[in-house]
Amino acid sequence: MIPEQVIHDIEPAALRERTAAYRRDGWRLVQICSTTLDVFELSYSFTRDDRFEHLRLRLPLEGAQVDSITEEYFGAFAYENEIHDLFGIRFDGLKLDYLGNFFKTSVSKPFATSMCVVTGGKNNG
Amino acid sequence: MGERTVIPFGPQHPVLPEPIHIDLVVEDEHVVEAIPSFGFIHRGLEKLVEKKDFHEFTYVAERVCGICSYIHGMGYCQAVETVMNIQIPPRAKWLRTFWCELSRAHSHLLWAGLLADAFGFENLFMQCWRIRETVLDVIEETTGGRVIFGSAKIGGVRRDVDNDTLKRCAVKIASAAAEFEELKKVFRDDYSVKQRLCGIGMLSRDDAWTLGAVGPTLRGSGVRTDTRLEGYAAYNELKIEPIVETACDSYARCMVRMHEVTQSFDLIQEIAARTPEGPVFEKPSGYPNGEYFARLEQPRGEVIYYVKGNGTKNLSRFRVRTPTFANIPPLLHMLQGCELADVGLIVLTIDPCISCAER
Amino acid sequence: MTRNFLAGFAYLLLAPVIGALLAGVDRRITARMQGRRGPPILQPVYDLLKLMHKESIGARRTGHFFVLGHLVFMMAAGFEFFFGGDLLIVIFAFALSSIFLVLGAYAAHSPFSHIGAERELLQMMAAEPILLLTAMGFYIANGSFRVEEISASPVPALLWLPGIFAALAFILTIKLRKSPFDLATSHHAHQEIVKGLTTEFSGLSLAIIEVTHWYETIMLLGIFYLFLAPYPAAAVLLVAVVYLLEILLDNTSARMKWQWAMKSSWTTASLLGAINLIVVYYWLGVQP
Amino acid sequence: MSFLKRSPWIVHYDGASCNGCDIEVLACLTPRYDVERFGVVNTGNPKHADILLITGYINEQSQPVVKAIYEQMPEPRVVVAVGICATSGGIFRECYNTKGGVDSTIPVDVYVPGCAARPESIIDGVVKAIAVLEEKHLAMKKARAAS
Repeated sequence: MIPEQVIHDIEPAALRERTAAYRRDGWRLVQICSTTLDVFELSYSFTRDDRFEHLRLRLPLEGAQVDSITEEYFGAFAYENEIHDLFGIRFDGLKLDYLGNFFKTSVSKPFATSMCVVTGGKNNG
Repeated sequence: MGERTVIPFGPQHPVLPEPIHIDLVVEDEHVVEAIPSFGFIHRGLEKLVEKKDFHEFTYVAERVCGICSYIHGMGYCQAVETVMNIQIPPRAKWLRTFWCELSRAHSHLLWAGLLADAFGFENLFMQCWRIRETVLDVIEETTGGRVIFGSAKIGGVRRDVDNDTLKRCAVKIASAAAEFEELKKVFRDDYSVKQRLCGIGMLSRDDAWTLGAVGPTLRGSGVRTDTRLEGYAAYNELKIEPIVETACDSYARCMVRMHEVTQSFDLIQEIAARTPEGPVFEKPSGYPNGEYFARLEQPRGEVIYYVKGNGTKNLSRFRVRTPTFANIPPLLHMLQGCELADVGLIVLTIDPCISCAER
Repeated sequence: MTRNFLAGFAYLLLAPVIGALLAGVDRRITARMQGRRGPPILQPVYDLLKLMHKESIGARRTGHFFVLGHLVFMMAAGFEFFFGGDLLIVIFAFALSSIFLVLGAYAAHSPFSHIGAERELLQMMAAEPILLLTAMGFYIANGSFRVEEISASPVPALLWLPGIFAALAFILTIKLRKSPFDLATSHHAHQEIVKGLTTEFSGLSLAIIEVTHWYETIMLLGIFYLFLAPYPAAAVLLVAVVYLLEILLDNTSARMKWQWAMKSSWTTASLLGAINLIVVYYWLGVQP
Repeated sequence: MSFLKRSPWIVHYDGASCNGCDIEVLACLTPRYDVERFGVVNTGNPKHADILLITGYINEQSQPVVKAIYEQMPEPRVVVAVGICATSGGIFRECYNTKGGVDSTIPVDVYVPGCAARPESIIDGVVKAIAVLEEKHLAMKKARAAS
């Protein structure tokens, strides 16, 4: 059956440690997803057997910065570079850094602001 | 010889019709380093949720990619339906599964053709695409489209297919399946094909898992996994055994897809026979409020749709993590140290869909 | 002597025509094998005439010079062959012609054409030993390198040289640029180095390369004819069968890598060609 | 009469499409549609091509690539925009990364509608392109005679 989705809320500082634990237990990194609300909401998804879990952390819109998990999961570089280019979140210790050239967009950091945020969002669509 | 040259692969390249650019640092014909760059096709369609309402967005979701288009539309619908707590009618579930499997069959045949073209076997390319046309006929007969179906809809499917049509389609698929078995033999046994595929692009089980490979790329490295086992749509009523190969090379990945086409053809027959009667659409009411990660199995592997609604007609976030995006790190790993002649081939063995990956 | 000159000039005039028709038939048969209708038989002629109208860009002056050299030496090789001249001169002129094409590809600034040129050199290395063995075979069997004398011999060379014949058929695939040996450049550009050798040529230069290829094809088929020269009808049939087999092979195999191309052609050369040569040498040595 | 119309060679570039039109362009080569009947060859090499088929719209990063391919093609040359994205931006028109249709970057001679464009309409577009090619050839000839 479709597994239940467990979301663990964590502090940004605990990210590396929790990720390393998943890696040790043989989980696969499924994706990293970022959402712009009144904060940036980052979700790291992991899977093993028929389980599907997420780590959720929140970052401020201004000067968002978080540790890279490319040490644990090298494949995360694609997600992290993408989030850097689209959202403007900085990842410290990124092992394969495109320095903002992963996606060249005509608007810089297009996802950094959301027009749909109910509180304080500017709707010009 | 012996000196290093940089050979550009793409964005305009006959082997891969899609724009991906890889700088290949080559010594003689040995690839020392492969540096990809992306963004030639980045549209930013996820941002469109802010401009289109969530019903309308189904059509945008279908155009994430034109090859696995239907599954994108359906996955989006499935995610929204879960958020809105809608139970779709059983017949709609079965029809969705029917189209999913048709998508898989046509996508794999397309891929097989491109692979054959990449190793210079033009005749095989033509034969793969010839059989694929039969699958496209069935798709056209049941949805009206050839590559973009436009059949997904939140709350069910856009149009019903009567049972006679389903039966007629099953007959067509049976004839395509018979022709395909002949074709499969060539991929499985032909000396020159095996020369080009066996032992090329090795991806060990551990590397595949930790680099985050999905779909046939992961199954070709010996991991038993298939998101269809989770039983979305009508898959909980169908018996699915993931196809696993353990050789970890291009040949293994090729054989996984070959067997999956057979599996899909069988499933299509079964679905055509077992689809229950009933309505195909239930009108949803209200707006989505909440979030959900939907996981589906695309032809290229596991795909994730994330939907977050805030109770208005526009979603606050739609994100799709496509299988190709997840397969890029394993691809870089495989390209290291390969032969120049194998580059196109290895890139193709992950079945890249750059349009999916960059959205 | 007049007859020889006539034959030589007939080659210069007719080889492109027959070569074009043959290429057209080839494309048609290939299409039919792939379940398609295929282009008109005269398609290669249309392609050629179109290319002559197109603007020539990319290639530099030196490039044009090399392409011209490619054509002239190919014509010289073919002329010498149909004139009835020395087989060794034919092979040397032929090799020179290929070298000109390689130089032309090197003159362009493109990694694709450079790699194509490298691969072409490797393929020449693969093919050249068998061409030389063929010449030696004809010499041992007939006591002469002259095509005139070989074709006048009452005993067909095929009788003495079946191994060499097979080895030559093997490298014909290389020279015709068909799978599994379409490494340096192929008729349909779906490979990792685009069009390889010919990537950087366009317009008239490309047209000249195409015509040279037709000259080349006809001359090579001429060598096959030589194996059954005493029986013209059978010889033509033999040539047709060989060409059909090439098309069949092209449609039933993948493109191989250069390592495999080298290994397989040298093995063929030594196994079929050299053994054949040694056997014939001793056999004829005992009862000349 | 020129031979351009009997031997149109095409090169295909995927601007930024969803792939739908691309696979339909490829489908044109395969047994059911077989454009080689008309002498059409998919060369994959802009230097050998007469007709450029572009699918998808143009974005920041693909713009220089499209220009480069166009410039590499020898005269006379024709551009066909395949699919609704290539003609106007289509469903992605409102995306932040869209520059617009192909005509925002290079001149387009033939527009093929459809999402995805069907092989029949693509072939139709190529046939129209051949007529334009012929016109351009005559204009070139005239200009050469005048100079």
